[in-house]
Amino acid sequence: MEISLGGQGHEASSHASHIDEEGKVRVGMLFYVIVDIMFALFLISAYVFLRGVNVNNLWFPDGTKNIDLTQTTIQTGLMVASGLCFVLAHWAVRQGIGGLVKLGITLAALLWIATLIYSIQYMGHLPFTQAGGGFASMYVLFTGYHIYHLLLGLMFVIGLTVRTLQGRYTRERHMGITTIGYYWYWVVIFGVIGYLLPIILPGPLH
Amino acid sequence: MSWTRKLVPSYFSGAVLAAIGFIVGSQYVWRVIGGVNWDLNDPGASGNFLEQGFLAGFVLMTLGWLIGIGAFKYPFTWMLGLKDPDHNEELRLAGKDAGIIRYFRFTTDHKVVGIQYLVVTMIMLAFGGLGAMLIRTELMFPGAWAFPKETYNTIVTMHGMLMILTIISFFVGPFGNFVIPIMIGARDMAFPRLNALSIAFLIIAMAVYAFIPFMGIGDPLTTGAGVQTGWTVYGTLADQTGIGVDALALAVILAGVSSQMGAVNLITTVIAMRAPGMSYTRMPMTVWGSIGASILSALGTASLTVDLVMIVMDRVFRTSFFFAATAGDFANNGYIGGGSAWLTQNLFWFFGHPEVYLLVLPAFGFVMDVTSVFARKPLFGYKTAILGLMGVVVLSFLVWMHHEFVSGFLPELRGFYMASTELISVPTGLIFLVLLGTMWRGRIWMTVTMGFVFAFTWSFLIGGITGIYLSDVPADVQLHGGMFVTAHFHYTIVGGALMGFLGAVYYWFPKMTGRMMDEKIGWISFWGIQIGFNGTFLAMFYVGLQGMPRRVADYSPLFAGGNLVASISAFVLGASVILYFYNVIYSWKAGPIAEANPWGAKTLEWTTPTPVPLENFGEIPVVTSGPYNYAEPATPSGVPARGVEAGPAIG
Amino acid sequence: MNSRGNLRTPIILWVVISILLAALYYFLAPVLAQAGAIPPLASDVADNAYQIMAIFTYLSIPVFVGVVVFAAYSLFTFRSRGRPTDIGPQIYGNTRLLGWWLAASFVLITVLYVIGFNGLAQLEAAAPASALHVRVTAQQWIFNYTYTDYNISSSTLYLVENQPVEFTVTSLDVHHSFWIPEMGVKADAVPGELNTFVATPNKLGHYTVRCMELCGVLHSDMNTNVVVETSSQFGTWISQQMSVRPASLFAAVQLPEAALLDASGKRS
Amino acid sequence: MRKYLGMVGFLVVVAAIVVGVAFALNAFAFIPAPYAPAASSGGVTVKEDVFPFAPCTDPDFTKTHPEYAQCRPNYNSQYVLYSEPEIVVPAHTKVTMVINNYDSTSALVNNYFLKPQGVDGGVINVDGQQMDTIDPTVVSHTFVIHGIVSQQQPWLYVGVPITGVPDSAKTDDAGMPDQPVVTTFTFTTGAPGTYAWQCFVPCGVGFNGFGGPMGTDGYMNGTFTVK
Repeated sequence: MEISLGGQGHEASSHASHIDEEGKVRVGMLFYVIVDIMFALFLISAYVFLRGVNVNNLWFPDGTKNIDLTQTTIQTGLMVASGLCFVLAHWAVRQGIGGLVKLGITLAALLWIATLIYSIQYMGHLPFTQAGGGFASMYVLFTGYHIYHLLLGLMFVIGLTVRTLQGRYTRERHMGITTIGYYWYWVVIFGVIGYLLPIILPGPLH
Repeated sequence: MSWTRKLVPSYFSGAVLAAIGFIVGSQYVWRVIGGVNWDLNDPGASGNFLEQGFLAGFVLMTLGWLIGIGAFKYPFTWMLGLKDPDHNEELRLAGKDAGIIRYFRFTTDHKVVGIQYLVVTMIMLAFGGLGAMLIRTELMFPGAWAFPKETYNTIVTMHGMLMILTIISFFVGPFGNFVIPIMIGARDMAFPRLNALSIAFLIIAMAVYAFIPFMGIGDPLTTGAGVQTGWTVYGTLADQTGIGVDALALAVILAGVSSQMGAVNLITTVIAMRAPGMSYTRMPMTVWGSIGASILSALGTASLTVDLVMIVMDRVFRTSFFFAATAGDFANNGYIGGGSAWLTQNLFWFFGHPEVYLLVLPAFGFVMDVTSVFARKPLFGYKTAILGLMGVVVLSFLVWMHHEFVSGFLPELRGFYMASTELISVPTGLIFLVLLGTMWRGRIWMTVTMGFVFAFTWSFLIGGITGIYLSDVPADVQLHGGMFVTAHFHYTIVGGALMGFLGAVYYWFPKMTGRMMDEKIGWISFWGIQIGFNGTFLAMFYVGLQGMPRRVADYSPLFAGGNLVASISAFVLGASVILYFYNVIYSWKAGPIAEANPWGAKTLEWTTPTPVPLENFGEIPVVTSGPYNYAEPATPSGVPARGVEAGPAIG
Repeated sequence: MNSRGNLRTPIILWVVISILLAALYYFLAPVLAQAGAIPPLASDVADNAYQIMAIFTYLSIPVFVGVVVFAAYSLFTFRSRGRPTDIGPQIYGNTRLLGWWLAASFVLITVLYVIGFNGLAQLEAAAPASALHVRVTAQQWIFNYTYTDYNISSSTLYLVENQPVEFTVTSLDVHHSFWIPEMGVKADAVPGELNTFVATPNKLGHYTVRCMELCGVLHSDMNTNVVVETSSQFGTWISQQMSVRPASLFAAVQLPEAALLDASGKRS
Repeated sequence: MRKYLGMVGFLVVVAAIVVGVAFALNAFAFIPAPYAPAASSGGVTVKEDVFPFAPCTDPDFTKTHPEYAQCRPNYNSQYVLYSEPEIVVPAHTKVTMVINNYDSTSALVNNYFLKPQGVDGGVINVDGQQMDTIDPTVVSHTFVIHGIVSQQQPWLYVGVPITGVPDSAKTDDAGMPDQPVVTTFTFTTGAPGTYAWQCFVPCGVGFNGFGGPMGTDGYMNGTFTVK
């Protein structure tokens, strides 16, 4: 929420003319993403920590081993596809290809919303409950954090789509797409991390 | 209907919606759905419905507050692609000729936000001090004679956490908002709405915090009222203590978000909005100190948030982040375990140690600034000071495990953390070098602020030296977790941050209110504070060496003498702080009118008229020299100082 | 006045006051210790710790006095009556002084670190074969002691003079911390983990175990007795315990520990 | 001059507020009254009842035990509790404790407490029969006196397991059994001192059962004063 409130803060106001408005928004968004990355870092380190200190029967109690890989793959695939569409749109807006921008952003937004819906239903049908031991708790926390990302980003997504379709972003002035891109890419990256982590580091250390 | 346009949106409408939100959320869970059963292992589990209700209530309360103060207006106009607000709307939102109501509103003007922060943090400080007085009352004599033990534990917890939240925000909040944009020649913070939102988050966090002692009294299904964990909310105990811990966790998370917003905002402001000519080496030290603090809170706070989220999930959703499966866990129903008790220690202290530097860094900067002002001498080594501040920032992330020297976690790393902890005294020493060098052969003008600077030097010196004892493993094994530690960090935090804050209020009061603070009462409260503070915590050092543990409601008669001295001095300290508050209130009403530049400082905020107009500067000044060149002729009021030409703004 | 800004006076003050304070500490410390400023030391670890603290005190006296003397000297010498009319000398720093300051602090820290590291090495020395093994089980709000060599449990800690003890500390519910002030023994009791500490009591007497980590409502009452006695007394106590305990109980006494080892595998 | 008057007035007002808050905190808290049974020639007899919930809320029970008809001010009527938390006994006296347990059985964490300790002969009398240890499956609570705060007072440790009422027992409508399990034991106090006593069976709430009544003064713990 930080950036969307402040991000375009004095965009339309002319009184602070000696300030690089766009640079301001860029710096702010970068720092916001950094703060968000710190959250993810602590989550990941907690995962590795618990995995390191646990023994088998408590890290994977009975029945919590089998994450449905196909479901997670679909989920992450949607996320990545959305990111790719966004890259396309970003490239297009720098080239000034208006139609492609509108197409890419709209596709990306739809894929984002699809990911959100899919993640929520996936969360509802996990093969284990959050009360099912160390791994289960960490996994639910990761999924929940990802869903929080998607929900928070929903505001950006809708706003960005609407404003793109209004044709507000030109070849010269498209800071909205650039900055929200930072957040977008980071969410995709975190989705991929959350997808790979249980695959790379499944069992406890011995 | 002008009064409705005055009152809606405002903090009053926000309060109304917040109350409605709380009632709706909690009652929905309690009455309508009767609680969600999250524990499939134990289908009958109903022990945490009450907590689920409170949690839902708090969340809706926050949402209602934000809606009620109109924080979501801009995001939705932006989201729906409506017309962007033009300059006049911006100014109206910044409280242009809105009168007194702008202080009770979602107002984007950084000066209004600064005043709001000042008032809110001072109220928080008062309540934290109230907790301290109650603690010292209980410890005045052996035996839990004043309060029951669980009440005492709750008081200790609330005092600790409330003071930490206060001190996190009481420098970067009021002065970082009010002064720093003017200091660097900006018209406002980088993200004014974000700024207003951060104080709104702090206020609602405090509203949630106020629930702690009253939650779940007399309910058979809860673990009782209050929080008995101490401010280090270790997950193991927090999972079991009274359900006030839910309110504590949510309040601290909200306050953490608030401080992160403030940090992002401040860093962006300093990076992107400096006036032309205001290079990084021309910024006053206060700015550098606040930057350091902002970096720490932007990077560190997340750790505590994750810890608290895990605690709430453990309590309410029955996850097992902190339940190692011990025999103790087998006694309860339905917990599988698989967590680690060391995880909560690490998560907490990775925030906890950078955080104590986050408390004192702005005070470092301010103290160096003000020493230069009142000694009429430039800073003794500007780059040295920056080196000191940034060295502290970097090193503070490498020392957190000295809080776990006796926890048995990776004992082979103790050597490294001993080294890094002792190393951090080098940058801190540089600060002292700068202070002494600036005082040396100056023209020291003993105002109350300067008195607080000397008090800072004295107390932080003691705090730092005792810190060396605690950084050393064999000594720490003996002193760890005792009253010695309590006295040590009170000497650093109270003696560092609080002395700086009290001095800063005195120093910038003329700029904020246009009036001087009363000097006589100022000196009376100053000496009272010094006597009370040193009496309290030197006595605490003594009982700590004698071997008194922390956070005990009852102690051996062996420690009675020291504790009696500490309690009486603490009451002196409390009374003097009350006098200081009285001084603030009295001078705000009836203090002598201040001249434009009462201290003869050269920093930019004294070049603006008082009260500072809405956008601070008519023309953005062009800065041509550093903040401390007193060689230039002293300036009559109003005329730009320090080689500032009122020139056309450079785009 | 001409004494303004000359360095001689403060430096003399610094040296003199430091020496005076050091001497004061040298003569006063034993008296205060007798008077109960520190607990009576009863183990090698405690002697080690307080030795290091004494050295630190001697090292920190000049630092403390230096800062205080220079600050106070500037305060009284360079003070201007009321608002200053003129300005101080515009000195923007002194690189040589900075270099000396840094060098001094690094040297000081190296000394401190070497001292501390030696102490740490003594602290981490492994337990000798002759050591008595005591399993400390903390729970809300009491400590139990299990003598794994003899399969005996007790709520009072009996130790043998001049025989090394290896404490293995654990907790059944929340964080506790096992502290014997007189022996300088401190180890957190962390649920699910085993935390060891080796010390050698070297003085007969009755001491106290205190819980050092806030652990709930009775935290302040979570103290038990320590008795350091001769090996013959200890032997009689052991045999007497063996006789009064029905054999069936031993297994039961071990239960929490057994569960703990199941939970945390090999780590001990 | 007015400003100094205001100063003093402000000080007084705020101090009054602090004192008021202190008293208010105690008004909300449940502080049980001390219980000092009279000493006779044969020593002093301390009678404790253990209830699964506040007996004053059970009309059938208070009919037979009128002394429990009156509820204590502000305490949680749903918590399991000992009837007398604050016990005061004379020094150097033989103390006979009679504990009537109306609560059912529950699990014990640390079987160390299954063995009666510090009592005369190392045996307790449960419903008429002598026992030197009891079965882990029937234990309901423990009554353990421990917790010195200073070296100046003698060490007193008394640990007694308390057998629970079997689930088959007959209860009244509110669930209170008609007949308690009576545990009797004796020990001798030494010089004056203040001790804590508590129950070590996790019979409260929270993840390890040590919250709620276990974590609040005056329900499953209290002080044992020898004077």
